[in-house]
Amino acid sequence: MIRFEPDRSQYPQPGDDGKLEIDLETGKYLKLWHGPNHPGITGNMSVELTLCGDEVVEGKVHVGYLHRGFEKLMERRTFIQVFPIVCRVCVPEPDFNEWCYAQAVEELAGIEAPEMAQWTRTLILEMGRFNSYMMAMGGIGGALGMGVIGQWMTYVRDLMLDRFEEMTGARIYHMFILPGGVRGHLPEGFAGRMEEVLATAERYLADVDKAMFTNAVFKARTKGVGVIDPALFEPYGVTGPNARAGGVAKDLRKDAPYLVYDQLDFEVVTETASDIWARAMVRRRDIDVSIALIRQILAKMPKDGPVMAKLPNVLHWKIPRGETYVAGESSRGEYGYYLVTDGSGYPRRVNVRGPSYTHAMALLEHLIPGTNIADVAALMVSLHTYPPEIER
Amino acid sequence: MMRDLHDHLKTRYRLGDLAERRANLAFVDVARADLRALLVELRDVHGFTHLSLLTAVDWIEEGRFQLTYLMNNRTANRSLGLRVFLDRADPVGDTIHDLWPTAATYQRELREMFGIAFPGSPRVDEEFILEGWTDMPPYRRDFDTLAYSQQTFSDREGRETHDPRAHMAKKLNPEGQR
Amino acid sequence: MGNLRDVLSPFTAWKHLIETPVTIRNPIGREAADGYRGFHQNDIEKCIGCGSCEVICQNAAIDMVPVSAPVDGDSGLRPKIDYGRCCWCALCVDVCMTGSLTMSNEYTWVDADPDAFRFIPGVDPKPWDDMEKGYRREGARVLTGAERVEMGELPPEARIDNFDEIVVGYTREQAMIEADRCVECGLCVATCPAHMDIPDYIAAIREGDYDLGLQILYETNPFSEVCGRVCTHKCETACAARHEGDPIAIRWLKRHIVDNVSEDRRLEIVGTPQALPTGRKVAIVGAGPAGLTAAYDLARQGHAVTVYEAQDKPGGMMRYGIPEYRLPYDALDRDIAVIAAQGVTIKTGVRIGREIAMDKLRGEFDAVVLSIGLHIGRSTRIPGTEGPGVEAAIDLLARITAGEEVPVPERVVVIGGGNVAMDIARSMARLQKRKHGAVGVTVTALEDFAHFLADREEIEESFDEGIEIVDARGPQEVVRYKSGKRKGAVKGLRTWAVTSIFDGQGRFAPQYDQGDERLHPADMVVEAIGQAADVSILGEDLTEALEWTRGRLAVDPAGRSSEPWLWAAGDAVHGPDVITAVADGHRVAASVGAMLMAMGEVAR
Amino acid sequence: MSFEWVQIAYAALTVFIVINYGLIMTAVVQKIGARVGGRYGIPVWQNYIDLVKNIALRSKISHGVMFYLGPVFRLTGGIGLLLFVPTIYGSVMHQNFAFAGDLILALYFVFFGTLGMALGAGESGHPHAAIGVSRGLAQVTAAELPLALAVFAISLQYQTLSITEIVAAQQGGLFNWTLFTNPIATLAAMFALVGTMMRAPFDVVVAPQEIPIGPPTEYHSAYLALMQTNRVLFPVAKTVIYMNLFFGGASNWGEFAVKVFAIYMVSVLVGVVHPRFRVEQSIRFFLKWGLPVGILAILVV
Repeated sequence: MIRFEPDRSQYPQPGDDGKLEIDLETGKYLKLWHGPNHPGITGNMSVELTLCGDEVVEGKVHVGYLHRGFEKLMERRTFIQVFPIVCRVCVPEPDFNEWCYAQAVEELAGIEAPEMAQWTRTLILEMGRFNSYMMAMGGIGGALGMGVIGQWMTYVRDLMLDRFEEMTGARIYHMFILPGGVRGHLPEGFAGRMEEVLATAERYLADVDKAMFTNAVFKARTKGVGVIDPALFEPYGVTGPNARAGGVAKDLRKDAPYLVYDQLDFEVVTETASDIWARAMVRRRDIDVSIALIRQILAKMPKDGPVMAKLPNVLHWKIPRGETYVAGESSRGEYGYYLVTDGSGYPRRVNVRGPSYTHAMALLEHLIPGTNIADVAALMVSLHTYPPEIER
Repeated sequence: MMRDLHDHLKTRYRLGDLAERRANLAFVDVARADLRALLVELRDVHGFTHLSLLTAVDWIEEGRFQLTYLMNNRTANRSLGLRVFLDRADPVGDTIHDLWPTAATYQRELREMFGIAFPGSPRVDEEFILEGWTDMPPYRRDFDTLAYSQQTFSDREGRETHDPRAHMAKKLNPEGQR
Repeated sequence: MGNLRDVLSPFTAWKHLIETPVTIRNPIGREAADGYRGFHQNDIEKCIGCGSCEVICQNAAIDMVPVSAPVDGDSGLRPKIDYGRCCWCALCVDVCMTGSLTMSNEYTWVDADPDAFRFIPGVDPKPWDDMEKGYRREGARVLTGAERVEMGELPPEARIDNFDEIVVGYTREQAMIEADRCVECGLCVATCPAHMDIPDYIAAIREGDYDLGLQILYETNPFSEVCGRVCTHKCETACAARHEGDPIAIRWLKRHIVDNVSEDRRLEIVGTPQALPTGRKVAIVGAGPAGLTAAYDLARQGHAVTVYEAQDKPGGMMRYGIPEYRLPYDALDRDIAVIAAQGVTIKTGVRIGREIAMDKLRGEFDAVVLSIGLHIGRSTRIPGTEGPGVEAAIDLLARITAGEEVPVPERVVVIGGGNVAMDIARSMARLQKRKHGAVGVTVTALEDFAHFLADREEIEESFDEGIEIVDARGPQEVVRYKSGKRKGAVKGLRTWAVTSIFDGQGRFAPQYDQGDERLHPADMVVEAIGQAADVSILGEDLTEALEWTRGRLAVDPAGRSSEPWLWAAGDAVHGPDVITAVADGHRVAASVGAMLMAMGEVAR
Repeated sequence: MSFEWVQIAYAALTVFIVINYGLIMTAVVQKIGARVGGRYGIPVWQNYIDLVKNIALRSKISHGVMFYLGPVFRLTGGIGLLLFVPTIYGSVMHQNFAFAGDLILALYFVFFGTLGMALGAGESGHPHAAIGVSRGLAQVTAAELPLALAVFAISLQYQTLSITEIVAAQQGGLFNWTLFTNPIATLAAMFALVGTMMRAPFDVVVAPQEIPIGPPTEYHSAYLALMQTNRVLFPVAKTVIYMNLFFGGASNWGEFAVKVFAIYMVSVLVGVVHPRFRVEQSIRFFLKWGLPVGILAILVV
């Protein structure tokens, strides 16, 4: 059989300073910008690829296309005014921002959200996770040219967005988790309609299992491709499903339970191969966990009760000097807010720790060399990164 | 638990008081010279293998930057935030990209956004997020975003607002009498 | 055979071919969820233009623009929203003090003109104005406190047999919480007769800076001890917080500031006049709030001020009209002490018109301010009011203050529903409790409880103290014993039920249901239906010379009468409460000051 | 067969019918694919809108003559392929320019457009185009191999290089079709069909996720319109060959419409539900599965 192993000696070699010596004049290499406006990129970022044939020898990640200076903007807003902008740090899973920020503020201000709010928050986070995974599933199908998966998942995600809409009043930026609690109760008959969505989702996911995960071509494209050595996890700050795909059974929902996760039954999903397939599979199975969790939450949550703690007048709300870090397990890994207050009515510093910061920068740059250009998109999608978290 | 660790470490490192935020989160001041050794010990001996984040806080009134190294022990689920203070006039940090390669990204961002130098960190001087930025590092407290945007962009025409109190005083009590 | 399955399984996706597609063909017109955050609606009648929406908007998308003329408690401004900036977070809806601002669930709107997307909800008509669906805040607003911090009071049993001050005053913690509720809209400033800088001194409480607070108080009002206790607090009726909750306890917060600044410190902060003595002299007749305020202002301008007071002590109606349990005399004394420290001479026990004639004042002083108050009780003039056992409330109150013996029968009926009626009722109740061990006071008022003139707290506290209040009763006759040992003595008050008080034109013309007649047994009837000024002190010539309107001295807006040297201020010309009198005092002082200044210019 | 001038008019009519058929059929196929994804898909007349819009646009960008000629070559390939193959068997009007050796010419035309495209796109200087071309040529070559072998097999079988004669030989009943007389050759050819229709799993050449959109990256306005025309024409023309060679040809437009659609749908059936192979995976696939079947087909004959 003909082998397609590249001849590594043809590749650029590291110079004395450790940098690759790439001389474009030789005609041996080709620069290719992958993004920022590109169907194969996960959001607005770009990877500057250097190709040798269709093999990538170097990839440099460029971000900044979405930079709105959120962290700085937050410093200019009162504690309540920050609330509407945090969700915009991450489009597909905005609720994590809302929760992390609200929780951090509550910790520093010494407020505790009521129980009803805690359950509702957990529900929202799981719904958000579900949505985020839907995009990831669709994305991995799409990155490999299987648009049908993306269309199905978009539909299912849309159904969940309908639930978000009736619950929070908005589809994407829900702005429902306020510091102090949540904005309201679930609408009448919400659980029933949610069950319909979950049932539809399960039907479509079964189809995904048959069409994508039981698919010779998909397997050929994903198994053994884009492997991350588990030894790289900690140096490169790999968390969440990306680490779980490499056998690391770490999940903050389980390990450091926040909200009401300690009252819920679920298993931490892991795979071992640490390749694109494993990462897709971890997410696929985590959707099932999310679905089960949503059902559990709706069954167990209190039927009524206050949803907001008593807040000081938010128009001149001051929080004593302090700092805290609140993190949770988002669909992509550890998502956290580092909040520093100085006793004034404005945050001194807010730092958003998005999992994409490590996954899409240092890790991706480390993984890209040696891959086929056709696999770059799949590799990126499998890392499930959202650029706004990087540049904030 | 965090307190035990603090007691254990403070015999050999110059540490400040432990500021406990939660049972599994505490912050402590560290002398810059001790940082690297402490990080290595935390990582290799005490299981703090995960660098959750590295960021800076500008205490402009105190004339210093705070670098926060948030170290996490994934097994015990404990986080320790190390605070290192740098002189704001000449902020130079110590690179730890050889301990955590991903730190290079953080350091690049800090260089760009706060103007903190990290000699030896890979590609630290390359533009990270900002392109063609000539103003002061924008995440410093003295960078005024509002002033910047007013210089850079024009306000929408025809916007005018009224303060209720002043408006009523003008309308109801035009002479300004008490 | 796993491989074969991997090849065949994907084709199962084709089963979706026969399913109905799920996409929406035309998204325009899709109805959003019931609670969707779409374009804003504003109930323009409910909105008070407080601007809280503008303050909380993190995008600066809201401008407050004039829509109607400002009135008390409504700035006349309405929010105009720039949808180029709006992020639909609905914080403006959540913070809205009246609940007038809501959101419809309309979110699709196409227009080529960008300026179309900047409009005043509720004023510029839009198709969604009357939509029922859309984002509504769940329950009451939670972003600003809705409930007033309860004020500590002596319990009824502890206060009923004495004249101790009932209101305890806020602690610092309580005051902080109460001050925190203020949204600093400033609607109250226009309503306050003295235009006190209410939001500013409340902010000073939040900052814990009582010195600053006191300084702000003195800029507009030298009677903060008094107003902190007995002000009619019109500001609280204009307070934005009252629409969906309790108004801010502005009066108590004012008192909290003075409570926290010692008398000595107060003198330090207020200081003494910084202006050089002008050599001009002003006489003020009547040491009530208007007169003393004018004295304070004029003294600080460097003029020599002499205040003449007929009673033994200064304070006027504040001292002789308001019972001690509401306003302790030492509190009043502290306010007056600061005024006196400005170099104001207060001559008490000097009745103008008797000891000194007005003409003499005119000769000795550059200007004279008449602030004599309303010290003569009006009578209902119903049959039976002439004779013993019928008293004027204002007289009784003054006599109680002066320490004179007043008749304290077991059963007293008060005619009137205002605060004075409550004051005398409650004072009599205290005296009865002391003397007889039991309270026997009935208050009969023309108004029903829904339109009562007295403050709500007064009514509630009266009830707590065992006073009977019967509303909507029109007094018809003071019934006296026709025979027997007590012949001629008061037997009771006969009243009819009131069906309406005003006629179609809003004139006072009570209508009664004569079938509903009651006799309220009483040994004494007290009339508390209003007061009049004693203008006899002016002397005949002056009275002739001055212009009058409807029995009141005619003055221009600045308080100047038709005689260029004479000003009038206070209840006698503007009625009816301390803060109005203070405002009047300021106004007159400004006018007098301007005149004196002009005189100085001429002299030079 | 003699040449007559009227044939040109007839041929033009054929091209016209086929283009319209292609415009509608590809839209219908799009809608079918959309249905699998749960969508309604585009309106059937969408292709016309796109075409008219692009024709109306003009460009000021110049990449050189070869760049402009690229779409022309491409369209020439499509039209040529169509015109030298009998579209409707037995029809004088739509016999086109079929001749005795047209099978070989047809195979040439299958490549012609791709090569032309390669030249034109290469000139655009866009890296996406360059990579697309190199990958495209590699993949198409591998994908066409089974077809070539299958064609050898049936030309051996029918002892002719004339498509008309091959169609004629299949007349007289369903079981006279090559599909049944030589199923192995048909299978080999179908590999090529699926491999060259620019559908998953063999569409990595134009995969938007990697190098949008491959060779045509820089094409726009009227050039794009030309390419779009070819994009509806070429698959139909290619399918006509398959129809003629393996599925008994068509004796009227109705039969043509049904058969072309059915054959075309084979690639759609696979394409909609699969991700795409990498280039080297595709090549490996054809070498592993297509080539042996093709060789087997020849051996069997």
